[in-house]
Parts: sequence; C-alpha cells; structure tokens
Amino acid sequence: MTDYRPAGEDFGARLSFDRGEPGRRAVDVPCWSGDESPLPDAHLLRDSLRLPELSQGELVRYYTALSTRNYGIDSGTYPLGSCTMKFNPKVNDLIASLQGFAEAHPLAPEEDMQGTLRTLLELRDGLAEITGLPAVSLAPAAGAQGEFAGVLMIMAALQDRGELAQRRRILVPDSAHGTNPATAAMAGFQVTQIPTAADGSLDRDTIERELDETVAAVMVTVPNTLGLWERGIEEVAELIHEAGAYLYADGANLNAIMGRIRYGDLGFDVAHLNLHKSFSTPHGGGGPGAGPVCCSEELAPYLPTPILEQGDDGVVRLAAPERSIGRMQQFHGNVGVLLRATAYMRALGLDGLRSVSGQAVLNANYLRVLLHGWYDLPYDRPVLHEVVFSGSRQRREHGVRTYDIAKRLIDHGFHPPTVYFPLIVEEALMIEPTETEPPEAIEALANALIAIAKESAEDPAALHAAPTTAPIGRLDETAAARRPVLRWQPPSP
Amino acid sequence: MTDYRPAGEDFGARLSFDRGEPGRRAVDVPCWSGDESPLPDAHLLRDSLRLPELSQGELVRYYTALSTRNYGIDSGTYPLGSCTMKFNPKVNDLIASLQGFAEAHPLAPEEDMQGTLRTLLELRDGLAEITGLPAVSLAPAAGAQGEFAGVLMIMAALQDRGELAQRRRILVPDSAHGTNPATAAMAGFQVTQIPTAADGSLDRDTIERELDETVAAVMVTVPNTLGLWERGIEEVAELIHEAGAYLYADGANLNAIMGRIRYGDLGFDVAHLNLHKSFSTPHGGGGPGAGPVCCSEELAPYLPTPILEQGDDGVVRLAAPERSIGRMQQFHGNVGVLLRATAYMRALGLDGLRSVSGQAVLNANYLRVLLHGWYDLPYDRPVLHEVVFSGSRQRREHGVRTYDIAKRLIDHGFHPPTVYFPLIVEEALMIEPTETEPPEAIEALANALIAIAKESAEDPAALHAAPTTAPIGRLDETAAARRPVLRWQPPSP
Amino acid sequence: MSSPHPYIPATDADRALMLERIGVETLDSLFHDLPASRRDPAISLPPALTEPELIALLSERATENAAPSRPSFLGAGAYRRSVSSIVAHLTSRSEFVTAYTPYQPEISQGTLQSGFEFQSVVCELTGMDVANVGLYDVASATAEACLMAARATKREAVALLEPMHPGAIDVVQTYARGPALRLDVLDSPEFVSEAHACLVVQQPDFLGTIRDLAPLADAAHARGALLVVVADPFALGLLRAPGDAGADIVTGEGRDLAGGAAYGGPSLGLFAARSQFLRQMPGRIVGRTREVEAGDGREPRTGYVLTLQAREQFIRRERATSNISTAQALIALAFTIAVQALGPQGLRESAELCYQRAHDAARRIAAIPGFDVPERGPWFQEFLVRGPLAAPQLAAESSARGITPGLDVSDRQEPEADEALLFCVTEATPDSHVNALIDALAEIGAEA
Amino acid sequence: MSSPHPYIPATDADRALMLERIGVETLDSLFHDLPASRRDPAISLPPALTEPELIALLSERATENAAPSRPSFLGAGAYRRSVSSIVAHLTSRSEFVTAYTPYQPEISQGTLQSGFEFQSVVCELTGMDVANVGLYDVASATAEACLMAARATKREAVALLEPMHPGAIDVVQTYARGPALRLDVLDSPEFVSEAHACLVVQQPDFLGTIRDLAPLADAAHARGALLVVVADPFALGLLRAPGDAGADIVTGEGRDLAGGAAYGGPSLGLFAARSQFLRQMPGRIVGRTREVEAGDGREPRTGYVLTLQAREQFIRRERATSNISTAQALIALAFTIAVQALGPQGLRESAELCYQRAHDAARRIAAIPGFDVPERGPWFQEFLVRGPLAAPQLAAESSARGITPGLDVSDRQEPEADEALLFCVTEATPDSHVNALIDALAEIGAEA
Ligand SMILES: Cc1ncc(COP(=O)(O)O)c(C=O)c1O
Ligand SMILES: Cc1ncc(COP(=O)(O)O)c(C=O)c1O
Repeated sequence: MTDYRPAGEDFGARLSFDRGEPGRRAVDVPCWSGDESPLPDAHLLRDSLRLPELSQGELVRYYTALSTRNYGIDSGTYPLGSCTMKFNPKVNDLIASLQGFAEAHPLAPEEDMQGTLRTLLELRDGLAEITGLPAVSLAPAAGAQGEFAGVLMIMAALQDRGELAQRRRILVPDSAHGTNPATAAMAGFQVTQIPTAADGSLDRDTIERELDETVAAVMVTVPNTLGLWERGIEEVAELIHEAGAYLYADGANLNAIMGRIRYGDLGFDVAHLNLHKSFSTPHGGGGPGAGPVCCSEELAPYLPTPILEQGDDGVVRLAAPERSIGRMQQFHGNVGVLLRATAYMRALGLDGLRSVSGQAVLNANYLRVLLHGWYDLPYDRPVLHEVVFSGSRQRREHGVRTYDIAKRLIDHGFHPPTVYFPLIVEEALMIEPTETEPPEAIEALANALIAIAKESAEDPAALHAAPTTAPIGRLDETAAARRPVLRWQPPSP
Repeated sequence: MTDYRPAGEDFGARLSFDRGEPGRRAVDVPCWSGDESPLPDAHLLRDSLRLPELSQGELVRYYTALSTRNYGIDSGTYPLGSCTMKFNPKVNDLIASLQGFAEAHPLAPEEDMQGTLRTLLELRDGLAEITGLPAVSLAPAAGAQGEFAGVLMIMAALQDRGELAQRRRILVPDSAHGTNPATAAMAGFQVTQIPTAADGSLDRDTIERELDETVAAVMVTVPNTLGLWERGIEEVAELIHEAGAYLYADGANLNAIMGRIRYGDLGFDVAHLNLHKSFSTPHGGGGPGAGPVCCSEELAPYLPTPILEQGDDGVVRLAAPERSIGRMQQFHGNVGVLLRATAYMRALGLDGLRSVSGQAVLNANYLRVLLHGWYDLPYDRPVLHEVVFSGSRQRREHGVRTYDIAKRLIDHGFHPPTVYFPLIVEEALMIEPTETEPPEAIEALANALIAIAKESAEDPAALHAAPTTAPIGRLDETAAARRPVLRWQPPSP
Repeated sequence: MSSPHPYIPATDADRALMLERIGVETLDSLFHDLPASRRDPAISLPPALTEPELIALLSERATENAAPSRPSFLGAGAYRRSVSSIVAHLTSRSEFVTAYTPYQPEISQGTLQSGFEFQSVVCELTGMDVANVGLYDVASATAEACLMAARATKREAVALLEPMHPGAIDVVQTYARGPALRLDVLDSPEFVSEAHACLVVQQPDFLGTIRDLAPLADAAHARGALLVVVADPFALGLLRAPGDAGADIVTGEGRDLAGGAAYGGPSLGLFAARSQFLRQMPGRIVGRTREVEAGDGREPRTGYVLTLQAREQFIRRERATSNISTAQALIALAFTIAVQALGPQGLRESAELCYQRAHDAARRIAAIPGFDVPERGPWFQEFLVRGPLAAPQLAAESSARGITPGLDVSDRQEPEADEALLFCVTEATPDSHVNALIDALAEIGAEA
Repeated sequence: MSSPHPYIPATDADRALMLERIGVETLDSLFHDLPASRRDPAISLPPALTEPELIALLSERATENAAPSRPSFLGAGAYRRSVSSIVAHLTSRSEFVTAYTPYQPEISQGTLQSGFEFQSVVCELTGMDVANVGLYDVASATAEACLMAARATKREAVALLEPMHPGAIDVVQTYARGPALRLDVLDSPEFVSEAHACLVVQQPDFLGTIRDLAPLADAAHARGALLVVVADPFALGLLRAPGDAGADIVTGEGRDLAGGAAYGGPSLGLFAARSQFLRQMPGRIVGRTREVEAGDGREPRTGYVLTLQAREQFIRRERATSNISTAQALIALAFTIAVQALGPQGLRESAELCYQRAHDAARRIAAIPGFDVPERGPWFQEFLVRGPLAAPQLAAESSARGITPGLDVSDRQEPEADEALLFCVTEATPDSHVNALIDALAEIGAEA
C-alpha cells in the first residue's frame, strides 16, 4: 500500500517496543492441563524479559507499514549491478512451502525424505551440466560461503600434495567482489591483487609475473564485475595449472552465460554459484541464498559435507566425501532455497536458460547504447550482463557525485544501480537490467538517467537534495557509525 | 510498498491492456501430445480475443502497484460506520486455504465432505445460540441476500396462511440501510417508511398507526444505524405479532451485542447476520461475504436450501427444508467465508465474543466523549457500536461539508468514516471504531477530527482541496456518470 | 474481560481509563438501554481455542474431507482449473483483502481500477458492451438477468431452455417469487412466446453440449424476447462470444478460474449486457474519470469511481435495480488476474487443451467393452457415460474403487441421459486420475 | 528464443529492434568474446515444464517425503514450534521478499528497521549488548564466534564443551582450518587453559540438559578465555539470559521459531556479544540515525542504516572481520515477528508449556515397564530413553510402527547415552503423537 501515514510522522522513531501497552498480546498460548512438573531452580531461570506487547492487529499493522517502506523487485526496476535482481517467480515460493517439503526434519531417515533428496539430486545434476564441473555440494548457504568452501578445498588438496606450507598466496583481480579477498584471507591465505588491463580483462603480464610456487590459486569472476568476458581465460588457466595452482571461478555472474559456456570446459577447477542471483530465488532483503560449490574430479573428494549419492536401489542418500573439508552448516544447507532453484531450472530447461543469458546480455547492451555519450564508459566495448558507467564527468564538471545520481533515480521511480563498485572505476554506476525487464523499462531507465545527466548541468542542487519522494530523506551515516545506536533501549525514566 | 512511481505519473491512464506487447505471456500452457480431436465447426468458435499480453513479472508488478493504491484495515484505522472494519485474523485465511477445504467439489458425496460439513454445523449451532433463533441456513452470500431470503420466507409463510394477497406492505424505518427497502421491493412488497423519534428509536406512534392487516412485516435494524438500541423493541414485537405481521432483524450490527442479548429472546421471527462484519471475515474490497439467515421454529420450514442435518449416524448432510423458498445460489453458499467465520467463533468463544461487543461499545463511546462539543451529536446519548455525528455546524458556519471533512481525514492517515448515512442525519459522519482499535488509535482519530474542526474555521480552503497526500486527488464523479466509460477500448487507430 | 484476547488490544488498565473519561462506572452500564430481563442469556458455545489449537483442530477437519488427491470426475457447474500461482500471491495482499467496497476513491484505486479491468475482461470474453463488477454467483446473476429482462420488456414470464443446471433453475425460481414471474422450462426454443421476457440458455449446456447460439437468438428476438446466455467463461476462450451470436445479456460463473471450488463458494457471478440495458443493471459499476481540476495547473490524472449509483439500493432504496451491496470483489480480482495471466493465447490454448483431454478420455472410455459415450452434438469438457450397470450401481462401483465418478443424471428426461453419468475432464485433471478411471471402468466392465 | 518464456518479456520483435539499435546482427554476436571452441556445449537438462506441470511434479515429490502427520520425536537441533499465522502472512509480502540487502536506506527502511528490531530482540533474549542482523546458521555463527574470540584474545585454540551438537563441532572445525586454530573438545570445563580463546558451551546441552552457566563463565574467565554460549532462543524464554550469567558471546539457531525446518534450512544464526567486541563482529549491523538536515527547517526524522561497515568485506576486503555478505534476512524477519507475536508473556508461557509437555511425556515413558529415562540434571525439551532393546533395534521397532523415534545417540561417550535415543517433545508436538508413541513403546516393551 501507499504509506498512508501523514508525511510529517517520524515513523522510525517508534519501534514495536515503543508501541502497545503492557499486557497486550498478539497470540495466545494453550494452557497446560496435565500434571505440573516443577521448574528448574530459580537461578537457572530468567527473571525479566522486555519484548513488545501488542495486539495482533497492531503488530500486523506495524510490519505491514514497514513493508511499505521497502522497495522490491515487484515495485519496479531494480538494476543493482552484480546482484541480478530479476523477477522471482511466485510458483517457486509455492513449491517450497508445500508441507511435505517445508516441515521435513533434517535428521529424518533418508528413506523418508526421497521427495526432497531426489529433487536436490536433479539440481545437483543440472548444476554439474551447466558448469561443466562434475562434482557438486549444495551445502553452502550463500556465495561467500561457497567461496570459502572452494578455497578450503584448494587448501586441503594442497595439504594432501604437501604444498600447503609453501603455497600461501591467492591472486585476486582488483575488480573482484570484496568477498573474494575476504574469503582468501579467512582461509588463511595472503591476497595478491592483480590489476585490470585497459580492455577490462585481467592483466596478463602481472599474472605471469606473480605465478610461482607460492601461489595456491587464482580467483577470477567470470564474466567479471565490469560485465566483461575475461579474454584469454583459457590460456591463463593453462599458465596457472602449469604453475601448480588452482583456478577458482566466482560464478555469481553465471546469469550472463548460462547454457552458453561452462567453467569446467574453460579449465576452472572449482566454482561457486549464487542461486539467489542466477536462479532467481528471492533475495529476502539480504538472504537466504544458496552458494553451491562445483568442482573437478580432482577436487571432488574435498567437497563440503553433505553431498548426494544415489544407490543402486535408486535411493538418494547424504554422504561425506572422502577427504571432505567438513560441514559448512549444522545441517544440509538452505534446502528451501535449493528447492526454489530446482523449480526455476525445471521451468526453463536448457533453451530457457539460454534465453535468460541471451536476453540479459541483450538488455545490458541496449542500455549501454541508449546511454552512450551521456555517461562515461571506461571500458567501451560490448558487455555481457551488466554495464559499468562512470559519473566522473558529472563530478568533475558539475560537482555531482554518483551518489547524488543514484539518489535522484529514486525520485524517478527506480531503485538505484550499484555505485562505487567495482572499485577500479571512478564514480562507478554499475547497472544490471537482467532479462526480466522489458525493453520499455530499459528505455525508461535510460531516459531517467539522461534526464538526470541534463539536470546535473542545469540544477545540480536538485540532485544534492534527492531523494524527495522516498519515505525518508538522506540519512546521516557518519553519525550512525560515530555514536552507534544498535538496539532498542527502554526510555530513561 | 510505498507507491514509488514518480508523483506526476498518470498511472490510471494505462491499464494492463495498454501495457506489454503482442506475444508476451505470463504463464505457459502444457502442450497436448495425444491424438487431436477435431474442433467444433468454425461458426461455433471465437475468432479473436483481446486480452492483455504481459510477461509474468510485468503482470505481478502491475497488480502489486494497484494494491499500493488501496487502503485496507492493515493500513490503518478504518472507522467506516455500519461496516465493522475490524482486524481480520490471518489464521482464518490460513484455515480456509487448507487443501482439504479449498479444493472440495460442491457435488462430492456428503460422506466425503464431513470435515467441511461438521465445521459448518458447528457454525450453524453457534449462530442459533448467539441469535436465540433455532433454525439457520448458511446459504445467503451476503447481508442483502440474507435479507432477501428472510423476506421471501415471510412471504412464503403468509402465502401458506392465505394472507399474502392482503399483506403487501413492509414497514421500514427511515434510518434503515438501503438494502432493507430494496429487498422488500425486490420481494414484491410495498415499503412504508417509519420515522425515527427524537430519541433515535423508531417512532412508536407511527408504527401503531400503520400496523394493520396489510402489513406483512416490519424490518428493524438492531442496534440501529444510529448506533442506538431500539428502545421498546419488545413491546413493538408484541404489537407486530398481534397485528399478524412478522418482525425481521437486520443483524448487520450484531457486533455491538454479541453474547449479550438475542434477537430470538426479543421476539424477532427472522434475522440475517453479516459474518463479514461481526465475524471479521475480510471484506475483500466488496465481498465475498456471508449472510446467514436465522429464524424461529415457525419459519424454519421456509429456510433457503440447503440446510444442514445431522443423522443418527452422526453424518452431516445437506437438506432442503420442507417448504423452502428454494436456493439462493447454484451451490451451497460462500463456504470459504463460513469456514473463516467458524474459526473466528472458535478463537473467541463466548467470553471472547462478549469482550468483542463490550469493547466495541466502549470504543464508540470513548470517541463520542472525545469529540463532544467539536461536532454536533443529533442523538446525544450513550451509543452502542457506532456514533453518528453531524457536520452541519461546520457546513453552516464555514461552508465546509462532511465530504470535505472526510477527504481531509485521509491526509491525517485515516480512512474516512461513512458519510451522509443514515439519511436522517444531516451531513452525517458515522463512525464505528470497532473493538480492534486500541485506545491510542481512537485518541489519534479524535485528535485528527478536532484538528479538522479547527481547520474548518481557520482555513476551509485546505479542506476543500483535500486530500493532497493520497495516490490521487478528488475525482470528477459527475463526468463519470454523465459520459460513462466502463471498459477498456483499443486505442483508435 | 481481564487478560486481553489477541484480537482485542485494550487492557484492563485501558478500559478503566476509558470508562473514567466516559464517566461511567462499568462497561455493563453502557448497555443499560438493553432490556434487563433479556440481558446476558445463557449461551452455549464451544470453548475458545488458542491459535495453535485452532489450527490443529481445523487441519484435522480438513483431512476428514476426501483427499484432494482422490480422482474425481465431477463437473456440473464446478470445474477444476489450472490457476497460476501469481493469482493467490497477488490477491492475498492485505490492501486488497482487508479493504471495504471502494466508497472513498482516492484511497481505493486498487480495487476500483481492478474492477475496471474486470469489467473489460468480462466484456471481451462475452462480446458484450457493459458489465458490472460481479454478483454472487452464476445462478443469482442469471436470476437478476431474468428480473432485468422482465423490467426491460415489461413482460411477466421467463423461458429457460433445457438442459440447464438444476441449481440455476432453482435460484431463478427463488428470485422470481418477488415479481411473481412465471417460469417456463422449455425443451425446445420453439416454445418461446410473446409472453416471455427472455429465453435463457446455458453454453455449453448442462450436459456439456456446445450450443449454436445464433438461431436461439433469432428465435428469442422473433418473439420480442431477450436472449440470456449463461456461459462458462473458460469455454469462451474457445467458443464464439455470445454477444457476436446475438445475446442480449450474458451471465457466467467466475469461481473456477479464480481458483478453488471450496465446496461451492465463494463464487462469482459474471453479468454483462448490451449498452441499452446499462441503467437497468444490478450491481456496482466502475467508471473511468479524471481528477477535478486541482487549480494548480497540473494535468488532471485518470482515476476510477463507482458510477451510475442512482440505480443502487443505498440511493434509490425501494426503487433500486437490485438490493445487492456486498458482492464478490476479491474473487473478481482473482478471476481478472487469472484470465490476464493466461492472456489471449493462453486462454485459447488452455481451452483447447481441456477440449482435447476431455475428448481423449471420452474416446478411451467408449473403447472399453460395455461402455458407451452418447453424444448430443459437439461438446466441450463434459460427456455422458453409460456402462454395463445402471447408473447408481456404476457410480457405486466406481466410488468403491476410490474414484468419484461423474454426476448421476439418469433421472433426467433427455434420452441420452438415460442411465448415464455426466463425466468431466479438464485441462487440470491429472493424467494419473484419467488412467485410474480407465482401469477402474475396465475392471467394472469385465466384472459386469 | 521465439515464443517468449513467461519469465522473459522481450518478444522476437522487441529483440529485432534492440539488436538494430545496438547495431549488431544477431544476439550471438554479443557473445563473440567467448572462445568459439567452447561455446554452446552440449548440455543435458530435463525438459522445461509449464507451471501446471511443475506444480504437479513437485507436489508429487513433496508427498514422497514422509507425511508431516507422521509422529516424529526428532529434535537434536531442529524443533517443531508453534508459529503464529501472522508470520508467514507478513514475511510473504513481496516488498520484504524481493528486496536486496538494503544498500539504499531511503527505500529500504522496511528491511532496516526490521533488522534493528531483530537486533533488539536478540539482545534482550541473550542478555547481550549488541547483535548483528544474523548469520547463516547456529553452527557457522558459533564458528564465527570462535574466530572472533581468537582475534580478540590473540590465542590459537578454542575449547568446546561436550555434550555439544556434533554438526556444530564439525562446522567449527571447518572454519578453524583458515587460521589453523586448534580445537579441543572437552569433557569438563576444568580443562580450559590459557591457550584457549574461548570455551564454547551449548544451552541446553546436546542431550537436553540445562546448564548452570555462571560457573562455566568463571572457569573460562579465570583462564582469560571468553565464554561462548550456543543457546536455543526459545528456551531462553524460560532460562536465564546467558549474558546475565557471564557469557561474552551468544549464538543460537533462529530457524525453528521462524517456522519450518525444511530439511534443515534456510536457517538463521543468531550472533550477539558484549559491546567491547562490536568492531570485531562479523556480519551486517543496522544502526539508528536521523536524516541529514534538509535545510527546509523540518525536524529530521529517524531512520536506519547499515553501519560500522568498515568491518566488512566490501570495504575492508582481505582485512574484513568475515567474508559474509548475503545472510538470512528474511528468516530473521520471521524470527523477529514470531518472537514479538508471542511477546514476553507468550514466550515464557510457550517455553513452560514445552517444558511441561516434554516432562509429562518423559514421565509416561518412564512408567512403561522396561523403559528408563536417565536424567543428567534439569532439562528442557529433550530426554534420553532406554528401552528393553538395544538402541538401533528400539528405533527400528518404533519406525516399523509408523513413528520416527528420537535420535540414536548410543555411540556417544556420556554414560547416560548408552543404548539411548534422544527424544524431543515440544509445545507443538500433537498430543495424538505422544499418545501413539506411548502405545507403541508399551507394545514394544510387552513384546521384548
Ligand atoms: C561477484 C560476486 N561474488 C560474490 C558475491 C557474494 O555472494 P553472497 O552475497 O551470496 O555471499 C557476490 C554478491 O554479493 C558477487 O556479486
Ligand atoms: C445495516 C446493514 N444492513 C444490511 C447491509 C447489507 O449487507 P451486505 O453488504 O452484506 O449485503 C449492510 C451493509 O452494507 C448494513 O450495514
């Protein structure tokens, strides 16, 4: 609904904790009518608990109102680069909510869980086909955890090769997503940053120079975060392998190439996917996701636990790979997300997945052409799924930052693109329309960005003041970090 | 969500029919792979069909956007008098959507439908208890259809008594809801209007005068649409019965008296209830509802078909009363709504229903007291579930109409009350807070109305211009009626 | 009223304060107008349940119905349809669900604009000029059509052509009590006379046959009667629009396309007519208009309102065109989205798939020794089946095999219905159900 | 790519126009950077399904799992909870479901303010000062807690106290590979040493026993180690807040209160700590702030932002406190609403109900001849059961009677676990399931 509260109201000032009255409740709890067992000793028990006390209607209204203060894919175009904000088919949610799936206990005997396990097997097989990497674990909960698993697998393999002590470095391009270096570091490796060449691909010379017996792996995002294909990746793969290192694919951008080319065929040893991007499971405001990790036969024994195995009896079971790096989660991963992803894969089939990547790329290029001349394009060549402009001209000439451009886009009814990433592009505006936007929406987005480009020259103050139509204006992020207020506190008496 | 589209956009100008492109589709249909049967002759077949062609994402966005242009109970206080806009518990929707209930075929053998039928029986028994009228048919789809059934039952009974030709009149108070006279007329009766006395009850003298052998029935709303108890209703009932006529209760306002007094005990012969009001089934923007009709033993044989019967074997079956007026619908009524109502009744129990009526009445009186002095109160006495103010002072002194007051309330974040009804109150403002509003909400509503009362004096133009914060401003209703545009037409080429 | 119920916010403390401000001692005193002798009667209701108990009890009840997975071949006015998952998703948004009839258009554009979409869809499907936002169900809509035809023609009888749904005939009969209209249920259109306000025909008819409407329109019009067509809107994805064939009023049932029979309701009566009947129509109508000039020079925007309300009960009272108030708005929304999700291609394909699957099943049944599928002309999704046993026995044998057969129509007068069950197969009947049926019938045939 | 898929709007005509404007002939040419020799490999995927086919197939699959109505007494980290119907209703609103991590606070206040509510709830339940908006699951959260403790104390080993969930130990082991932390799994807190960054204890422990945390805190603190408590947030409705007992970091699993185990996930890792660890914490954190002065004199309004991001991977990269990015926001929302729906009274009552029901069931089992419920101290919802048969046989006999028994823990070292199954009964275990269990065990007892 439209936020019907009067515009002046400071809605954020009153949390659910500040609403309601003592004694109100949103649900009742059944009474216990059997024999009373004595409770444990008082020193083991809680004395007080401060939680909101609201009637059911009040609580529903509060969270309904909160929802109206959010922008989702169903609200409009959400061209957040690198995040693949595409339409989330509703049928996938329906399927994941089927009681037989949703209420399954993780420790139930596998024989009783064949519906779930056979479905996950279908997904596993599909991902192996799509990536060209034969072994898959569906355990990781998100991209970053998939990366972590992948890097740990490399680590374990090197350990088994007796080279771990020596191979302490992982090469990561400077265009990489922050999770790549963070993951490498979390796995105990040192990160060496590889610059990007003028054409937007990895700088080959640096790689050749850096590649030695201290290198454990190279992590490459394909296509990369500039929306560009890594030219010469096959040759790079060879070099890496010759140097005894592994090649890791950050597959978060699979959306651009699904059904068209495979990490395995290009020489990658291990890859993670972001099913919450390419396979359109909803982002939920920051998860849950699913980040399966796929790998070569060589690395298969190290996959995280569990993996799936189908017995001769046709029964699918959970298994621990021989030299598994271990579990990523207490149970088996974000199964509800994996079910949605399977439904997505089955709804599209191979032709459909190829249409996805084809249209995603076409849409990004369409936007590139429509905005040509209006914003700088540091890597001016056809792109894949996303296109990275720079607002540096606007900054230089009109004192308008990309930040301002993003905020102004809100007033035009759009979610802003990703900004200031990748780090190698000054004042970056990273736009990923995805295949689910119709051409009209891309044209409308381009028109809004063109209007803003004009406005930068004509009325930069309007951009600095943006957004004016959002539920709230620009927020003081500095103050938030300087004097952190991170939880509700009872009003001082 | 907040309506994030730019404020200037003329969203209503583009229907789904005007969006999308030829060839797009929101769902796929399975292919038929068996033998093809020839289709019927071409002259029996459709040649063209104009419907929107949108992808799934586009269609979802369009209707999501439409939803944001609506105000529901979950959006805020919705004090629409006579409509009982109270919180609709979500669990009731959950229950009605359980597959076993939702997918039941209406002609399935009764033995296969005991889950539904036993639940409906529970509702039937509960309604009989609550109204004090022993016989119930759950068939009518809404209040007006319940009224129609009730009046037809009276008609059928009179026919059996041989008095139908002579008893052609139904007396209806001037404060009645429009459905009362309309129903009487639809059943072929003439309507005689009974004025309201100064205390807000029926004018006793007029009734006594009008009551003769031409009168079939008297329809009374209890409590009435002024939110007042019909004083002396028991004596009136006696007079009516002495005159050989029937007494009909419009029970749409049951919310005020549930568990506290019963139509049957007061002498009513037949009553309909609005479960979509008193029993909190959602209004859905104008239905579906459910308007069960409850009656005395005398009228029971005339109830609409089906009624429920429980056999000695415990099996619940559908049955046709002996001299039934017939069916109201092709099948058995709005069963999904009835299931919700049963869940509501079971969630509250008798004590809960009494709390409902108690709090509803308390809330209305609280509002009455808070607004005292700010708006005229033509019937200035304690009220039951709703209170009817008059804006005539504002109109007289400041040229501000109740219409303006209502629109201005939107800018304060509230849904306006019912206006210009009941017809007997000039510039009526009919407010029903319901029991699900907390005192704070009632105070906030009162404060907004007080602010508006002040504004009427200080800045009437602001009221004439309201609302300014809604998704759209005041609409030209005259033009709409004068040159009706009632459906999409393809743009002329 | 001590510990507040989750549905009622006010606490004891709240109440005490409110009572004080009102100036009364007790809550009960607010009810002092109610006759004391009648107050607080003994009422016996089952005890209150907490939410978990309620869910447990009613989930248990839901499973006491035959499982939805039990094969069933019932149609006869309620059809299993494939409804897109987006429908429930969108119609469950509380802004739609918890709104009232849109009396305040500024904050009800969601309901209103959807209503306009609905009217547009109904007009397109039926080939009519105008439609309302929906009535209770097909039968009451048909009854309203008869009343309207009687008003418009000033005639006092209506003709209904068999085969027609018996439930619909019954409802027309109920509604006809008011104006005391005579009902003539005809076997042939040739019996339409100058006395009849309208001829009502069902498309496809109650036994599933597709009617050629044009000659029926001619027959009616030749006598000055209107043609009322009671059409299955889904079948209209394939069949000629009744309006193109001469219909004056079209009604229909929208429930199935909206998703879920729910033992018969909530249903949705479609009602459309030629434009000359506009001001005679029952029900709410949404019209398109623009903002009144804001005076700020801004171009007025397009919006939607309830219009032509002078027909309605709350204004016209005893002279209203109908008493209807609350209708079936949420079901109309679901219907609209479902039809628009299919779109023109999808609706056609879906109707054809239904046609093909039903014909294939009929063929397979006819091929079972001892079984016969008597045809009465081209048909859509329902067909008569006669077996080696009398109809009730055949039904019982089928039920005993875990299959709910078609409706027993053996008591009807049409010769083809003799000893027959009326089976229905649609685009949404699972293949496995059809296979189970064929096996069961073959077994019954073999044993007979 | 001819007839468009419902998920992809562009038609052939759209594509032709776009290609023309881009200035390329074919869509394929946009992929010309991809090595030709590797392009368009043969990929074998199952055929595409339309929506009705998809629903049919996966509904069928869902029924291939054991029916949710089958009685089950599994707990061991995943517990059946009564979750209010409002939770699914609210969390299914697409504004929440289809939003990304809230990078643009102006149009993400829904997610952000809910995140702040979540942090507040977690702090209240755990008795901690600060919390993040959630990690993947309890085990990975516990692993992150160990890494954080190691960073904070600059120590290179962590101690885990048995009984602890084996899955959690396994995950800590996985995460410990990075910094090569040593893991010591202890039988007694007395083995905590100055080498340990932290002592990790589960509350209630893996076998269901309620721990007295204060002495454990003392033991850890005496050695300069932090106390990490892995607590069931539901049990915290009844049990002393770990923070009050001296915990430094508290983790927990929020999935069950959020509704639905879904074979283990999506889960939700709770993570809270004392404020001195704030800048060491992994994960996103929401902070409260105000609008920057608008310059129009209007009072700045309160809003929420992601804050302290300098800890995070996208800024700090290889020096981040964790690599986490996407977490479990929607589950955190569900958890928040579920806990707030219960409120302080409800959560306590619900936890007590769970306690009472579990104890009642245990008592009834202990009363069956041949059965024994060995206690290890006060306990909450899980209890050990020994029967007249060896644990695996007892489990098999129970399964054969249609009941999924408790987890076989007979291979554990704790003496009470010898030949025992770990049963779980909660506030949401249906009475009928417990009754069926008692009957089955009695039968097994009688036969043994
Ligand atoms: C290129 C790339 N790699 C990795 C990630 C991390 O994925 P996740 O957020 O699922 O942990 C993302 C997304 O944030 C990404 O865009
Ligand atoms: C007093 C009264 N009577 C009758 C009705 C008619 O009920 P319905 O709208 O369900 O037909 C209403 C509601 O509109 C009403 O308020």
